[in-house]
Amino acid sequence: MPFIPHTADEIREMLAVIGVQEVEELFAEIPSALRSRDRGELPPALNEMEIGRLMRERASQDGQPLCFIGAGAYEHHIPAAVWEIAARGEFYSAYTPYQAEASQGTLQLLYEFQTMMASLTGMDISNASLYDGASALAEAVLMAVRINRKSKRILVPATLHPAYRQVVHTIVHNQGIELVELPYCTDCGHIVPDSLQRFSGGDFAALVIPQPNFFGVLEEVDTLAEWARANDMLAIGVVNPTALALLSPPGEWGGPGVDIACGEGQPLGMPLASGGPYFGFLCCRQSHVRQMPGRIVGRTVDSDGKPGYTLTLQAREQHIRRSKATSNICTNQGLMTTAATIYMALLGPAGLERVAGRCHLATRRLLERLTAIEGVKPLFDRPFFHEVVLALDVPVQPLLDRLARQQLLAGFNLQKDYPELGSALMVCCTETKSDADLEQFATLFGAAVDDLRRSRC
Amino acid sequence: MPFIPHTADEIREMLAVIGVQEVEELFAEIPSALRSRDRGELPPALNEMEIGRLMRERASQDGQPLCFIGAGAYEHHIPAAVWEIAARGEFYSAYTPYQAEASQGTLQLLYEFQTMMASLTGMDISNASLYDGASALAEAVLMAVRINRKSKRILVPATLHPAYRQVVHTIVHNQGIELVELPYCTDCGHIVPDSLQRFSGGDFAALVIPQPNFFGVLEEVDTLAEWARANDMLAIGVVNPTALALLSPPGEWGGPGVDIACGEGQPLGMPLASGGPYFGFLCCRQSHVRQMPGRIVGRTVDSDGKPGYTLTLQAREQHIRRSKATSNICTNQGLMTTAATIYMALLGPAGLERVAGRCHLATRRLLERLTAIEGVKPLFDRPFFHEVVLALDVPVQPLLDRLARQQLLAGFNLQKDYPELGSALMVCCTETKSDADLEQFATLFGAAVDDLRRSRC
Amino acid sequence: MLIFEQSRSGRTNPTQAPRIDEARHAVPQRFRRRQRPLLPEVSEMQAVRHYTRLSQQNYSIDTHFYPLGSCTMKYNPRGCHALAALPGFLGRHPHAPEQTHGQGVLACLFELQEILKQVTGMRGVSLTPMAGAQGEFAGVAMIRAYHRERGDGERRELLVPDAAHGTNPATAIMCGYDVREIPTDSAGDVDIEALRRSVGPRTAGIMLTNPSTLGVFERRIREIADIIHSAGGLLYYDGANLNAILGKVRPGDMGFDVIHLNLHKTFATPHGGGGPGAGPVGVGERLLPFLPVPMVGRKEEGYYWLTEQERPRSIGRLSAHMGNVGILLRAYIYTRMLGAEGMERIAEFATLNANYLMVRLAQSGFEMAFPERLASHEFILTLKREAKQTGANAMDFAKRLLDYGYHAPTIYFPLLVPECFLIEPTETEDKATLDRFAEAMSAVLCEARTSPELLKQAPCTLPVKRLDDVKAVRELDVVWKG
Amino acid sequence: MLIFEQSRSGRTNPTQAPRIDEARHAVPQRFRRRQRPLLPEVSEMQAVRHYTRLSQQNYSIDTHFYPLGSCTMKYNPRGCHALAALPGFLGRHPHAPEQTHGQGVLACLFELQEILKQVTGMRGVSLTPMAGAQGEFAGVAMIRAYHRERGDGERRELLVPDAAHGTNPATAIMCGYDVREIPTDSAGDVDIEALRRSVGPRTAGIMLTNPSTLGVFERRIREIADIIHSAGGLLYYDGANLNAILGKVRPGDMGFDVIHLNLHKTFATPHGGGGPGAGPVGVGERLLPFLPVPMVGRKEEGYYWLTEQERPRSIGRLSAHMGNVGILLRAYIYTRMLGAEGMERIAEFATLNANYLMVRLAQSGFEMAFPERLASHEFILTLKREAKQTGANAMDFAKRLLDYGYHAPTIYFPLLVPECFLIEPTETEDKATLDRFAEAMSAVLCEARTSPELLKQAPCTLPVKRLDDVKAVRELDVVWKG
Ligand SMILES: Cc1ncc(COP(=O)(O)O)c(C=O)c1O
Ligand SMILES: Cc1ncc(COP(=O)(O)O)c(C=O)c1O
Repeated sequence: MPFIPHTADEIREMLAVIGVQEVEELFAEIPSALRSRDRGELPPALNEMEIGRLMRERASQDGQPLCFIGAGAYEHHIPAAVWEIAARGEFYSAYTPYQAEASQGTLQLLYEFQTMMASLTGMDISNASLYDGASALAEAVLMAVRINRKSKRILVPATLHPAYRQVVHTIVHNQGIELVELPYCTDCGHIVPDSLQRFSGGDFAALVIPQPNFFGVLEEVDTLAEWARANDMLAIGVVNPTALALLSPPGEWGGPGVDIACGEGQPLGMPLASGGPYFGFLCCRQSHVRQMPGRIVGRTVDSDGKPGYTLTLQAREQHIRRSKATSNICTNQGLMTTAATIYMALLGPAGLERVAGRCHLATRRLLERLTAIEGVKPLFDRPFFHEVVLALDVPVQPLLDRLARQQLLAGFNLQKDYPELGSALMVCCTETKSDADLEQFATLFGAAVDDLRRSRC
Repeated sequence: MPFIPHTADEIREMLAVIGVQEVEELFAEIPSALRSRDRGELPPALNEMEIGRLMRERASQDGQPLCFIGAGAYEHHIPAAVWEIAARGEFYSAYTPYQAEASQGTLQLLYEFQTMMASLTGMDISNASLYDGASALAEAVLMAVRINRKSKRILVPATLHPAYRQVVHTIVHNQGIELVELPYCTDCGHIVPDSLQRFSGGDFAALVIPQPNFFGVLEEVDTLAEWARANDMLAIGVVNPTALALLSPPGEWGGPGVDIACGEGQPLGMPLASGGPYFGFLCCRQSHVRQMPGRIVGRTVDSDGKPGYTLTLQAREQHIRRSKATSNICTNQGLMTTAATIYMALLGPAGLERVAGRCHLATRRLLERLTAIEGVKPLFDRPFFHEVVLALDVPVQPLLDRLARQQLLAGFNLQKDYPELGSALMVCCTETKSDADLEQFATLFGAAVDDLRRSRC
Repeated sequence: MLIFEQSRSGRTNPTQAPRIDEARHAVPQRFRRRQRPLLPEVSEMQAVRHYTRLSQQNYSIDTHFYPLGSCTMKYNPRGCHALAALPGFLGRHPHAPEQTHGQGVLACLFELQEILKQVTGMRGVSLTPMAGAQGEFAGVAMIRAYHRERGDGERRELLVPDAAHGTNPATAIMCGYDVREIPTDSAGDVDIEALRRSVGPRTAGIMLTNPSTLGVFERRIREIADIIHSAGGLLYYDGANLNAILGKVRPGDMGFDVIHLNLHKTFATPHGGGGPGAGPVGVGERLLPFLPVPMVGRKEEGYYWLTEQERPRSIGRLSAHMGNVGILLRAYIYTRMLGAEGMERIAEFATLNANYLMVRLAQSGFEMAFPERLASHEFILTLKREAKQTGANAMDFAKRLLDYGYHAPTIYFPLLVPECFLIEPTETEDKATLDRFAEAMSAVLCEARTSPELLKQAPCTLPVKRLDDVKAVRELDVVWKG
Repeated sequence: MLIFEQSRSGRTNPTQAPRIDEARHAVPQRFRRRQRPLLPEVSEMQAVRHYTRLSQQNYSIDTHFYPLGSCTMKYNPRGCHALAALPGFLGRHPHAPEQTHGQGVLACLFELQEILKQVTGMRGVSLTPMAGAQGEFAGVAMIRAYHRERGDGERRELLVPDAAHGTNPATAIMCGYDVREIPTDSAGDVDIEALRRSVGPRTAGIMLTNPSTLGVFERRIREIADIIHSAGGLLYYDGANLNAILGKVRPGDMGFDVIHLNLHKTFATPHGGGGPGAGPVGVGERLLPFLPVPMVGRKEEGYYWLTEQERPRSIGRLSAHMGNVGILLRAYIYTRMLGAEGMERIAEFATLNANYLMVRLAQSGFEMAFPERLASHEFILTLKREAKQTGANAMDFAKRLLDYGYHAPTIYFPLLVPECFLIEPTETEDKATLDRFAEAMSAVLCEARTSPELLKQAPCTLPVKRLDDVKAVRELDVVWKG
């Protein structure tokens, strides 16, 4: 029996101890009218070899194209050691570290994770992960409304990842929280500080500030954070952790920094994996810690006075506080933070800085090559980070489809989310792309643009 | 610096403690005339991402064809758990367990391995591995000559794996040991017991008995083992461990069994990997244990009387006995026996029997399909195990080349090693081959044979 | 020792850092970071050694028996992990076009949706929630959307039994509902009279698990369903305990309108020291339009994503992409290795193990919370008497078990059973392990009677002794300051 | 507990067993096995748990400092493992045709041959030997083939210094040679006068390591080479200590004719709890034709195997296929990650670490075997005085170090230094680790003086206490009988 160790003799012995004849008797309390008669059409059992073959076929069906899509998920080199260690049974198959003394491995690691994330974002406190970047922002919004009770309205720029805006809406609107859109400049792809004027003095609990924004464009974060503070709103930074190796951390924006910083942890050693599992991180000022959702690990001592680690401030959590908890989150993305911690330890500050630098350099080089192609221009003329929007004189979708068949995923089509931008394609380079890859991209891309243009005249 | 943790400060401090100015001074005892001036043309350092890309390209260059070659290396399903555990750092990166107390994991596992192998072969004793099947046989031959001092001649059948015969010759001939070839019947592909007559009473230390033999054909092992005993020779069995789940173990051949049993451990969880690392196993009767080469683990007790494990009978080994050792072997194939032990534990006796049964069944089915093709006949009419020789009416090499280009490795060409057999192709099926694979083989094969035949007329 | 304490300024790890052959990457000064973050500067070997050694300080399924009630700590097959980690799956960008570069993974997800529909008896499934609690959120949000669409906006109250898991009331609040607690009767069932008194025009629905967190099957479930439905409410099924009934009885057949599953419990995906999991939701007819997106559809040309466009009444998205795909793949592989019979066997052997262990512990003198009931896949004992007699409470018993090499059962949950142990052995443990665990429990009981200080001081064989949780809160130290 | 003690008759693990849909597979009765072998009958989880827990009972590089002299226990990069385990490499059958299905792996092997030629200064390299000892065998067999081909069959004697590793004399014997030991002088060098007296027409050659197993560089190596060469013999270089001189001085330039390398030492492939390793051999001009096959050649169409056909004077094959290809790939990847500079840095930092630790230990009062010499990548101290004064000998010191969380250095080797510790820290350890190790050594020394019984009873913190080796031999128990 797959995964069941019982022998016929043992089953007999066990039933005898219980004092029943058959296993079926153990289900006697289930009203028989409810019992499933029909087994449905579940497929028959496969052994590991058979399912292995099926899965290998399916995985290879999905191919390994050259991928220049970013848009919230980034292909980075992941050191082999990261998952070799994170997948060790002791990390992989452990539960939440409720029994602290039997979970010092996970707990110490999380304490190190919190320290790394706090330092990366420049914030005082980090929790031990939320589901993903988008839901972390939703939690940040809820947190902001709990802290700044003056309003249930949140100012959210249109340059924030569209899916994040959708997720936040899904999660917060049932509590009567309203997201108010802050428009952006379609020429430069960011929030023009002057445009804030008309929201000044408004009734908002918080301003969300993405850096870089969805387009890869750098926002004037210092000005935005200052404006929020001046207008009695909390500031919530949404950041890419790789970018933070180069860019000023939210904890320092506009001087004292934001109140809450969050984002998607995927770039820190998570494979793309069709979108998950990734993890959301959430950091805040010390003064907000009791409104923080999610688990937090603290350092303490044991009865000999020896340092040790344990879950702390659990009174914020659902298993203690139930309906008064800061969030309903229970299971989080623990294993992913394990991987992220090992990733950050292997890279170190200099390594992560080089990753960010290389990504950006590669994107600039790609931009140069692509804009040398007729009909391809940069859409925005603003500083950016490792992601850039191109204006094309041919329609984007047919171009992408065609290149996909050539095993090149050439970028993210902005048509659906930002129709006002016209034929706009967002491309992204990471350190995984060699000069030869850029060359190949430019060649295939140039040919495809040409062809498409010709086929239209 | 790749893999070197020293910082500039630390280097300075360390040099100061040593009392030198520069690292270079530590090489002062090397005569300067000898010092390498020329660095050669080593390629520049690659980082893990870069070498990863190169290796992935090379690995995919080698493809993943459908493979029906056996000839001493067999593609079996390897449970995922096998290498997930064997590759854990504590097994993977440990040294030989000379410090027993700090190596109980490896030592207990090896004791379990020895028990499994002894039971599988039906012998009293197993060592903890040798390099591979071929070199294990060479060690068995040396062992036989040490035990049976009457002769330095060994009777080796032509049905033994040709590479094994070559390896044994390479290793033993410098000690004046001679391998005498025992011929086989080209009609039935095995040693006809009657043919032994002319060697009876001869001056031989041992008879080597392969089961199944190189052709997959089953030898009359009982008769052969009895004959050896009757003629005052040692009998050395060379066996496939998977086959032993179905076939009678060498420890029982001809009643009391052989003196030494050995073979290639690869089928027990080792990937094909272009030929290695695999491992050789070597088992013997209790009375021969002091002539056994290689490491042996024994069970003993600690100072509290608690059971524990340690390397034992080390006085046989080179690090103690030096020139009087039973072999020069030191490093063996430890990690592979780790994997094999886990493999055997996961399969159990019933599982291994099913592997053997399924392999054989698949080969019989393949044989049926292939011999339905015109011009394809079984060459030998004898019981076999999971490998079978076909007689073709077209030349083998062009056929194989053509099928290889179609991603089908159709078998092993016997032309080079057994020219007397004519156009003979040896094919092998394991449990990894589905009915659809057999179908595909038969279809491509039939078409290719046809074509070749036509192109010749 | 912390990784930071092994750090030395200036140490780098070039094998893991990309090459930068040009300094042109700089971003304008005003955006730039001024001070490097406090990440450790260690060699690859130092990192490997540090985290390998840390891992050894955990109890886990791969190393220990882990009878943690409500958590279903069963074996996580290594094959699921290896196959979900195939390069084709790991390398796929979430925005890779599914027609050319996603049919493999979408096929798995589609089939998983179908399988989960089958085993739950629901009409539609969305896989996107990233854990049980997010599944609860999705489920309750669908209930809310349903009432809202019907113009039934006055239903502002969700009923939750007092034994419910903390995520249930917390979720209700997140969805903007008020929570009304329903008491449990002395046999562990919902107090039906109290329930009748609680329903009304404000009732949006009820959140239940069955078997409940008390380890017993709610026998009058159809009656409860009728009460709620007649009052105009809907029934939510918390699937955390599905392991108990897989293939035996389906939530859809019990009358539930919406359900979440914890794939990291019933479907053996690993808990990873806290996550990730996956919490797919299934619904009956009424809630079908509201399922969260994306989902996977199939048409002739192949599989495709169902988004807001195809499903405009959906409650929306819960994650930036498609939830925890890697976890869904693991669960899919597991279901395929089980097949139809394997599913049912889970419930049978989980139940056999729980009842066997319950009887063995009862025979050893432990007091069961519901002695007259059959165990489901788990059961509760109370150490109330022992705590009174010996001074050693459930926490002390739990800590002492760690010394015996067992992870402790769930303690102090559900809150209504004093000094309780919620014990769930799961189907993947063998009889010998249960026997040894029962012996260890007896041994601890004996120690409690003769030398309770052993329990009070426990654990004494682990990397640390009993930790000071109060100090952890009072002198909050959650970020290393060097 | 042994895995067999967890076995229950009749338990199976169907997920890992193939389907048999027909019983037709039976082989004739007389060939059939009558009784099933004693393999354990356990569930997948039991096997996983058992072997995971066993693994935790090992010291290893990934968990502990391992200053085991002569063994070069350096970090084994995880990247090498992951990349050598790519499916294209693991799945390749050794008889897959190299033209269509092998150019990838052959390219790596060819380049590795070239790299090893460069770093050793030799003219040709064969990768096939499966460990150092098999490399030694190949090397000495080549020397023998060379003399034999020249009709110089009277050369029946191989010179081996008394400090040599045990594999050296054992190999000489396996190749049919007589061994003649050469003494070492008090400074740790070969006794040149004794050497001169030993050479003659019976001299086939000499086997040397340099730096020697005494941890010092043989300064008069050219003189030794001249003596041997003038006598008509050849020089064999045991490459186990190559870590000390990589990029600094090449065996070919010292005058050696043949060399083996231990890729599992110098080139960082894992020791795997005893193996596998790889022991490629390199040769100068004279021995080129004799290199063992297969080797990898290159022509315009691509890479191909060089076999007996192309190399008829080869000493032949040493394994059924091509040796430990998986290990060769790991070493190849490692060399590519190091590059030219990285190679030389190995020698520099291995030497720096050894000399630093030597000075620190000398300062702590330990007695060095060769105090006037520089350490190479390793060094020797003798505990002769301590053994005499305290009764605690090198073995006791070693066992006590285990309690401090360090693997013990190599003890009682080389035999000529009494009560010795052969200490090799390798370049991958950081200064802080060396400092802590030095402190632990001092602490043990202090314990030896004040309470030597602590050492005699050590270890006391490991899964077992001191094991009874004598009983293990006297009451041989090497197979479990149940
Ligand atoms: C009964 C019950 N409901 C809900 C949950 C929440 O599920 P998750 O942790 O996946 O969010 C749990 C988890 O422990 C549970 O036991
Ligand atoms: C000096 C020396 N020579 C030879 C060898 C033998 O190498 P292997 O163990 O790879 O066979 C060793 C291994 O320890 C060694 O240290």
